[in-house]
Amino acid sequence: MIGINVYLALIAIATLLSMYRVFRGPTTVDRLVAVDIMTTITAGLMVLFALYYQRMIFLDVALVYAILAFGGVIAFARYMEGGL
Amino acid sequence: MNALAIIGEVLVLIGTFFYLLSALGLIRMPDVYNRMQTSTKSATLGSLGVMVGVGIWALGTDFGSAAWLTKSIVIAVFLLLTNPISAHALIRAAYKSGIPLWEGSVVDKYREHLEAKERGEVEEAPAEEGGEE
Amino acid sequence: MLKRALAIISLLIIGYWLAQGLAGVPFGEDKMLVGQYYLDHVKEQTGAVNAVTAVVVNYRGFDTLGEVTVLFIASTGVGALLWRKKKKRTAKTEGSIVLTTGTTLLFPFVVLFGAYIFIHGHLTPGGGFPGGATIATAFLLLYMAFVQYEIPHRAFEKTEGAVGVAYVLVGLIGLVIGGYFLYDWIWQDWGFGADNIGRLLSGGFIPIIYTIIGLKVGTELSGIIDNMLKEEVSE
Amino acid sequence: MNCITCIEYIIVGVMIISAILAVEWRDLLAATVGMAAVSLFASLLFLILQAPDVAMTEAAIGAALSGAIFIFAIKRTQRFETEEEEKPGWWVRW
Amino acid sequence: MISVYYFGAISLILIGLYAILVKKNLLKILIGLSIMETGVNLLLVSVGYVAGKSAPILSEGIRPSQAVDPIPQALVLTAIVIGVATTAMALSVAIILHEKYGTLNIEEIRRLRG
Repeated sequence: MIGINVYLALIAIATLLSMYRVFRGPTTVDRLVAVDIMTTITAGLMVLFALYYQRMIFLDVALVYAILAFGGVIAFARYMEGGL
Repeated sequence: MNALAIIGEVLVLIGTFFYLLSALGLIRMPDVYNRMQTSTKSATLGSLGVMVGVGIWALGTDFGSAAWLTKSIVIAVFLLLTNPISAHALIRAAYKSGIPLWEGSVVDKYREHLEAKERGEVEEAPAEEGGEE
Repeated sequence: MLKRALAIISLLIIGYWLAQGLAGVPFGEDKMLVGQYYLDHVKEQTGAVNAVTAVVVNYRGFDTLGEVTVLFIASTGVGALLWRKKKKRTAKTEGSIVLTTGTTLLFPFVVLFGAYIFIHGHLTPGGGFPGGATIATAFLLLYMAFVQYEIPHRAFEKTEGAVGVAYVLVGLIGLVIGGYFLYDWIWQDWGFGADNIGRLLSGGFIPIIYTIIGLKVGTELSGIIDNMLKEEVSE
Repeated sequence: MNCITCIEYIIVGVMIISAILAVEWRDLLAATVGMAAVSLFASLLFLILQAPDVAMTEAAIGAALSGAIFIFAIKRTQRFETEEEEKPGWWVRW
Repeated sequence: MISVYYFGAISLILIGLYAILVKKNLLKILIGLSIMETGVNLLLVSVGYVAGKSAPILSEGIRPSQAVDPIPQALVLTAIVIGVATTAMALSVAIILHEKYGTLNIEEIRRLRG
């Protein structure tokens, strides 16, 4: 359980880098891409939290993110291409 | 520290490294298509590594059970199914809403396809691909 | 500009007050009074493992009935505000083939996962509210992918009314048997599942109530999506 | 300093930044994206605060439904705040 | 020294209040209201946290003395779903206002009255 700090730090750096793209992105789609990547990274972070706190029930939250997070992205995309 | 835990840690390390690479591609690439191209693929691969790695790692600890591995594999399968769909829909929306390609791009196959379709040259274009009319 | 300055000054004052008030509530210390009672007695009084679920459904079930009523009123309000004589979907382009195939493939799994969430509400996190939101998201996916899709309105309205009546009916049965509204007669009188706490068949009427809440939330959020997406068409 | 504590500080900071951006962006679509990001980080904080029920509800609502109904409203009204006469602050590119 | 969770919750509340007070677009006001609601939920849950204890789900060998307070979580659980329903209702009011007046600026809507 020593190495988990390293992994959490790597994920935190990845989150900060994608937040930079959310801040700077010239168009809305850039920001949306960055938020989508942050969602994927967050699902991994939740799984690591489940291991850190040693509770299996935390995995359900990551499952919700894995299944549902693309619904919002698809809503955005269908609006952008004019098919809503 | 047994063998299962070591295998799991290595997989998680690979996964988080790919997360870092995807975020790096997100800030280094010049336009939205390249950003999507680099970041989505490596983030999906990284999540596969992290989920399966955590499942195997939990088997090697004292609190772990087989349910950890089952549930994390289910999460990995669903991420593998949903991430490409959202990436595809998003990048198609970006193209349709008129975001230009980077000026260094050399080829635009989708525009060629659309123009060929307008001229009626493409015969194998299926009818159910209704988004392009 | 003056308005913005005034707003920022008042925000600073409110923030200072909030910080001063919260300085008397120490973070991370044990402040439980009634919560400790609930945690100590949740297993033998309700049969559930998840204390949050027990508080929501069992100890404060009447409160949850009120919340469901608020949800019903909000859904009806959206329907009444956006009511037109002729309403239709006005989208022009169908989704691409990847999107339609993917959503058709994923839809049963998402509905199944929503059902899993609200049936296992007394064992794992979740319950009726997130389960219902998951089911509504499944219908949102179908709405996004297909231009002509509509929810089965008649079946949804019937389900919505039936589960609303069923909630009150469960409470009234408790009133007849045990003497107060929403009395948990399955656990208190029958003792059903007393020897397998922590497995699926336990927890008194918590799975029943949560199934009702999940169906209610799912149908009403789907109705909200349907009402907000359709527009008036002029002949 | 514990590593979880560092993660808490980073997440709270990023959440506040995305809330400010969501309020300041003139494109309402981008503002909705910022709101979804706030919901995402709030869900992570609920998980660290040992409230998996609340985290799951926030995930199920904030991931798809909350953004989707805002997009429906934007589609039926207008996308940009055109009437605002003041320029946005220098710290926001839009 | 105030805790980081209290700081984040108060910041979200103030940012949402700023949007409600200053912004003129109706949808932006509703976005501010949504952010403020998230802040209030975060504040309530962080009041119920006890350091070093685990989630109030008494499986996997967790004893009642090892769990955090379940009551604020039970309050917040229902408040989130109610919040999205009422937001949908407010958005439909905004849609009707835009159909009637052709604008979302609340000052112009106020001027057009009567």
